[in-house]
Amino acid sequence: MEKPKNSVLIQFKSIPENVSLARVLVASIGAQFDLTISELDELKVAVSEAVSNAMIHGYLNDPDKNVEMEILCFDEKLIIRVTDYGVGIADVQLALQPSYSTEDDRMGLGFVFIQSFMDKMDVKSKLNQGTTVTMVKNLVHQQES
Amino acid sequence: MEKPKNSVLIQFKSIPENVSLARVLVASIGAQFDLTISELDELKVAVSEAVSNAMIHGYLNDPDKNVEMEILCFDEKLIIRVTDYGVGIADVQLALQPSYSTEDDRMGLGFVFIQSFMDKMDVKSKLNQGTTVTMVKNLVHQQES
Amino acid sequence: MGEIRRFMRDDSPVKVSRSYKELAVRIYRCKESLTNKLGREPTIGELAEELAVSKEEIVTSLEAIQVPSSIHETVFQ
Ligand SMILES: Nc1ncnc2c1ncn2[C@@H]1O[C@H](COP(=O)(O)OP(=O)(O)O)[C@@H](O)[C@H]1O
Ligand SMILES: Nc1ncnc2c1ncn2[C@@H]1O[C@H](COP(=O)(O)OP(=O)(O)O)[C@@H](O)[C@H]1O
Ligand SMILES: [Mg+2]
Ligand SMILES: [Mg+2]
Repeated sequence: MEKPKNSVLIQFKSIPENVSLARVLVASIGAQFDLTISELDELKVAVSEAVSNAMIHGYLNDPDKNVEMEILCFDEKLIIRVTDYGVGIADVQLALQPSYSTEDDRMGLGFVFIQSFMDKMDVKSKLNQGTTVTMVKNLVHQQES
Repeated sequence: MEKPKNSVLIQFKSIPENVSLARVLVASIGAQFDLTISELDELKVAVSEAVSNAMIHGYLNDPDKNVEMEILCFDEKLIIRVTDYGVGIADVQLALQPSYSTEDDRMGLGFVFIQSFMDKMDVKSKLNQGTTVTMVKNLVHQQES
Repeated sequence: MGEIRRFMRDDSPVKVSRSYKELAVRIYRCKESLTNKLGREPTIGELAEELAVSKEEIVTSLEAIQVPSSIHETVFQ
């Protein structure tokens, strides 16, 4: 693979404050690429969904577990990878279905949001080993107006 | 040592954009503790100085080297640790002297700023192995008015 | 899928940098008026509440408008 222009790896505790931290981090990367406000909001939503899934589902809200996020910046795209070493997903195809959730009170739209806001999503998971969600955002270099 | 309420570990390439990333990260941790803009600015200056020292002096601006930053949050203080695995400092006592710099065009005030904005600073370094700068900021919990 | 995107998105062509600049101006104005009112500098939380934005947005916009001014940046140029 082509060498990234920038790469950042971050590891943080599985607590709700750190969802915001992950959002700020991705926003400040996004600001470097001067996206539009809507594009940046979409990136932030996708990252929030992946990170909160890792905390809520992967780690069952155990604050002592660590979530990892890796951001790779290329000229034409951003790759963001969120990893937990938690319970894993038994059937990924099923988990991706709109409105499927293993918890009654949840909407089951996290993966749907990620897929609609990012250009590519890939989920790798093994039971009791954890889950990695890889998201790709293409950077369309628009003309300055 | 008492268990931190939050801990974040980040690793990033030694490029100038990532000084801003480190700043924004520490500011967003500071915001969780509801500091003022001036207090955030002081934290950001201290972190900028430590991180840019790692890049400029430790890694001689080699963009492929990685800088590490660890942030530990306790009720009463923040501990921020910046590490590089670069050239190291031959004589730490000397390096800490105000206006001492190994480069002609620099002011040699980085460590002075860190010491004046943070409550504690400690520098551990070994030639050709690298440098770790540990900074502590006490969190004074103000009375609500 | 495209539906959600169309639904959520206002498709404004405004760049992030401009919106952060505008927010930063409001933050500094608000900081001044709150400082006068409280007799001390407001916290980020107080600013966020007054401006009805998240702390997160305040932090990001303050950093985004940062002019390269610190000592280190001159060396990289
Ligand atoms: N990191 C993860 N670890 C374990 N299970 C996960 C993870 N992420 C998602 N899942 C599973 O996939 C389902 C669907 O996720 P999602 O679309 O985000 O909906 P929701 O979070 O509302 O349940 C979750 O209910 C959960 O069972
Ligand atoms: N991470 C580091 N690795 C190697 N040398 C360092 C590092 N940090 C600081 N130094 C040394 O300490 C000196 C003083 O640092 P500082 O007070 O920040 O001043 P300046 O960066 O302007 O030279 C530097 O000139 C350099 O020789
Ligand atoms: Mg979800
Ligand atoms: Mg310096």
